[in-house]
Amino acid sequence: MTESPSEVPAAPVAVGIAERYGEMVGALSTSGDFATPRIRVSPESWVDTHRTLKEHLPFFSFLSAIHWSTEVAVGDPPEEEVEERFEVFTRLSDVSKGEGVIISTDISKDDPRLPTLVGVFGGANWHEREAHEMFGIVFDGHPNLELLYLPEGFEGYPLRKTFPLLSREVKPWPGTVDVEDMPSTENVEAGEETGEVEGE
Amino acid sequence: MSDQHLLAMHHSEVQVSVELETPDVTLNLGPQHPSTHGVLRLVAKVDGEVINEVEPVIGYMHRGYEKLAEVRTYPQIVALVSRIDWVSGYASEVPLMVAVERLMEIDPPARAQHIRLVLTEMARISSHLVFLSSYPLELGAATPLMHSLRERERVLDLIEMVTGGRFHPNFNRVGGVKPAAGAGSDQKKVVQDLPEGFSQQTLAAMDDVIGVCDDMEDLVLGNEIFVERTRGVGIIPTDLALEYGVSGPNLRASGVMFDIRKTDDYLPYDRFDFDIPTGENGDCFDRYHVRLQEIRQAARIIRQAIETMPEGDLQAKVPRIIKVPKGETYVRAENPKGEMGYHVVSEGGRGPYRLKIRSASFSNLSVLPWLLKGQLVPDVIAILGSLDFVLGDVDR
Amino acid sequence: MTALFDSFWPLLVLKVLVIAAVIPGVALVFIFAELKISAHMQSRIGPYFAGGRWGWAQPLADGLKFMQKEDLVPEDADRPVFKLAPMIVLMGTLAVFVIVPFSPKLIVRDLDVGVFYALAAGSVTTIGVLMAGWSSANKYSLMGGLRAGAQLIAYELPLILAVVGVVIQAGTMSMNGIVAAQIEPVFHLGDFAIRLPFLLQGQVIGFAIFMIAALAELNRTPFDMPIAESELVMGYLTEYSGIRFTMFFLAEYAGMFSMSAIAATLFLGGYYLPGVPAGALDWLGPLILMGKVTLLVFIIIWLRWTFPRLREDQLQSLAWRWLIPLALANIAVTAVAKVVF
Amino acid sequence: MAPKMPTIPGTGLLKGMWLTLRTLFKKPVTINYPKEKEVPVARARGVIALDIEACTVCMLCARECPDWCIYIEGHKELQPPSKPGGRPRSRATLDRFDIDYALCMYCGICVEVCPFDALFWSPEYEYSEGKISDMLHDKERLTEWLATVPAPPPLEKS
Repeated sequence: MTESPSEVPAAPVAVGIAERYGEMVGALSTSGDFATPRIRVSPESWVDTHRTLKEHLPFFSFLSAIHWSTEVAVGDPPEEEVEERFEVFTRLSDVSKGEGVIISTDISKDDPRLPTLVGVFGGANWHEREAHEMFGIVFDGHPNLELLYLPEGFEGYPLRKTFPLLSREVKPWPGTVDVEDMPSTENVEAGEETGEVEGE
Repeated sequence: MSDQHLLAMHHSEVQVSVELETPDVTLNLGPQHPSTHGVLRLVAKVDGEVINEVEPVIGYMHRGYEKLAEVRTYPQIVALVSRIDWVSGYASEVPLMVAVERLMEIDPPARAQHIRLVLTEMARISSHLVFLSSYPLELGAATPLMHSLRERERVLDLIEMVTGGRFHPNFNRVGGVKPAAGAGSDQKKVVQDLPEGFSQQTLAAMDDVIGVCDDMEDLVLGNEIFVERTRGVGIIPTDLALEYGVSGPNLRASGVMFDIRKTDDYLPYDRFDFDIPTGENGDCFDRYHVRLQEIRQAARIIRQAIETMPEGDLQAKVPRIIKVPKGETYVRAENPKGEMGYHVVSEGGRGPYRLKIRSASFSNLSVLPWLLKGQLVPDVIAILGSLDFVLGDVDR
Repeated sequence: MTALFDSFWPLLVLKVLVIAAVIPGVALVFIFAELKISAHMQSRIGPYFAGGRWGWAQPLADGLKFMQKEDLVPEDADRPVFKLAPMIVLMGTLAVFVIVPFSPKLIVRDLDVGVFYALAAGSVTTIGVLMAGWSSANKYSLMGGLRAGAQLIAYELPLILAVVGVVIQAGTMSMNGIVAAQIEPVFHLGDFAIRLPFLLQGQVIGFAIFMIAALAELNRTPFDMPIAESELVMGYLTEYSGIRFTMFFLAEYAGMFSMSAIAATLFLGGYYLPGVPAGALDWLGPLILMGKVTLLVFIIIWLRWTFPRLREDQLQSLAWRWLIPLALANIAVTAVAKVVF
Repeated sequence: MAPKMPTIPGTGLLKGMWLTLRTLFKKPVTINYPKEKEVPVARARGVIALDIEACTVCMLCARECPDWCIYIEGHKELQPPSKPGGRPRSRATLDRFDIDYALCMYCGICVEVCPFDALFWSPEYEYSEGKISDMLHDKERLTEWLATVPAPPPLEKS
């Protein structure tokens, strides 16, 4: 690493980490793309996985979720069609070598439930409350599954892909007026193809 | 008197008043309260001056950045994330850009990396100086505030000199730093490289920053009243810190020698010599001391980086319209407040499909209900301040 | 004319009027001094706007602003008590000036029990603070008021005990008498009479205890827990605004004045300065006393802008474990010395 | 890394007092603002200036703006041919160019993306208003700022 520290760490390192920890917990699959070790486990082994890995990776970084949905109200939809589901993921790491792994599991969209991690990592408390209010995921056994950020009585789950972003709905996009074709259109297209550097 | 003794004494005094069995009073600290740095609210059940139970209420500053990011392009998100932790805006931009670069498999040029590193460390200094200044204010001393903000101003001026913004630099671009911007009708677009005099002024400012660190040691750390107020107060045990995801200086004050700058490679920190200051007891005093030492180390890094600043481009070759290939990555950085990470899920668009922002203050603050139990009201303020959180970083 | 001033009542009224006019004026000067000194201790320039040069009119402008403000009383407040509290605080502070000798003649009443009166009258302010804290119907105010009460009990004792040493040494409780005792030559070097204030006659510890206790009485940093902005917002002052807040504010600085004046009289020789002929004291005395007071006020301001504040239990332990035993020891030593020499 | 602590009790207090006393006699660093002013650096992002001549109503800035705070309207106009006998050319004319500074987050993306260098940063900052609606600067106001755009700072030589 000394010659070119800017280099993105080679994927095999991340794959190795993922495989090592994945083996410990009997992961469904492991991957190390983009220097990010990830292991996928079943919802049933969710708590046990964390309990096992806590010995090696004691630092609880975060817990969050992704709503996978082909139909989206905000942003661009996924490239290919995806099965509608929630992916809950946490990240654990150690505090000596800096190794860390993302643990994820898929739960169904219609009955999003998962046992709570509060018994293993106390810090999961607030993260699970956040995931609960943002995605509507129920964490069974959570001591205090109330709203964290949102005001009382808030309806809907804001981070679900089907939840519209009102600030972008109530105001028309000011860039709609087309006086003439964007003179830069050709440049932009050409730039994209040739990889022209911006503004040099 | 040893710290354990002090602590034991402190707890025994707490014990005495609990035994009086008076009815609890609910005391609302915040959302508008001088010590909560914004809009944190603590609902405390107090018995006299002793806290029996405390429930932090957050969310007054929730701006929904994770949702907003889904409708924005990556360059637009950069302008957004510097508002998460506004005290060290620049530092929040870097890990996001590194994540995008990883997904696009772009290497920023060495000069851009160095500039990022220098500005990140300046953001660290400015953030820690705010802590050095505001923490004594929680304890009733107003003068350290102005002394330390005086030097912070110089650091902010330097950041502004390069980026044009003091708090929200928006200076990172995919593949490097901002290459050019408009500059008047005669000049048109000009390169946004380091302006003349930057290195020299930076070195001078670093001397002054070290100077104010010395002053703070005299004015605050060495002050017997300050020591009395902070020694043995608000101890975070190591295992609890890890379990709650307490990171950064708060974790190091508890004796864990862990610094993402040493283990990860989001910026070329391995080229520079610097130490990781750690504390022994994990109390408020250690948290103050660790941050003060970190400023010295940051100044040391900046000096080395300025002296070894490489030549070259500011930005790697990138397409004019940034589209990120499908993939997921998590990049974290050692921000002044702790571990700041972005989990970017790209589905091939101009913006992310999902952006999970892991902010340090959120986890650091989640340990509060445990930490504040049984403390006195003045200690609550001392502990709260020592965690060095920013509400924007908590709520995002 | 002379006859008029020799009679008791007109003279008393005149003196009271002078005090009522002069003391708040001096308090304004101290407020301005605090603004400027704090600013420069923090590398700031401080007020620079009101009144032109140096912003000298800033305290006046603040006062005028406060007077224009709406008189707010919280709905649940105990109205009569809430309204009475600032007056009691201000009155208690001003009442102390009755016994402060500015010169041998310039004193409202040279009471035989002058010291006793000063300490008693000064304590009345705490009653006002407690009233303010209780009647505001605010939890922060209540806690601030209670802290002030606890502080009073803890610090009134060392304050009184510190003074006892001086009283023993002077052999009188009259303020004029105490100053006179300090004018008395301690010993003679040839023809030259050495006159020393009590501070230099062995009351160093007494002076230190008196000043620490006075800071606690005045609720100044490092003992400002009853106000404690970062903890209790403004403590018992939280709900006060406008003219009532101004009264508290003036009382704070007038209190600094009175405490410093008492300390200067008891320990620093009052209106007397060695080398000044006795005849000149009538008109130089007030200036000399003000000089000493200014020095002490500067130290009080200086401490405030340097130190953080203690915790309530630490303050109590400082008072009971250190100051009171020390003050008692001081009395014992002074008494023994008085008998021996 | 244990901090160095004063050995004699009370010296910590005195050291602090010495520091504040020293500062008392030093020159303050703040200035008397409305009468004296600090000059912002040349790159400071104070206010956006518009060069109407250069603008071609391409809408790129309005589209890239993260806050949607730029409002542009325009129409096409036929220009007389540049050479006698040539074709009359059509040219886009700007009717409206408003920036709502109450919404603007001063990110500078519009200045960066403008392909015709019609937008510039000026370090001017004194344009606060009593009413939030007055924060909307129209194209005349934006053009006025053009005079305040400073020359870019020289770059560091190595």
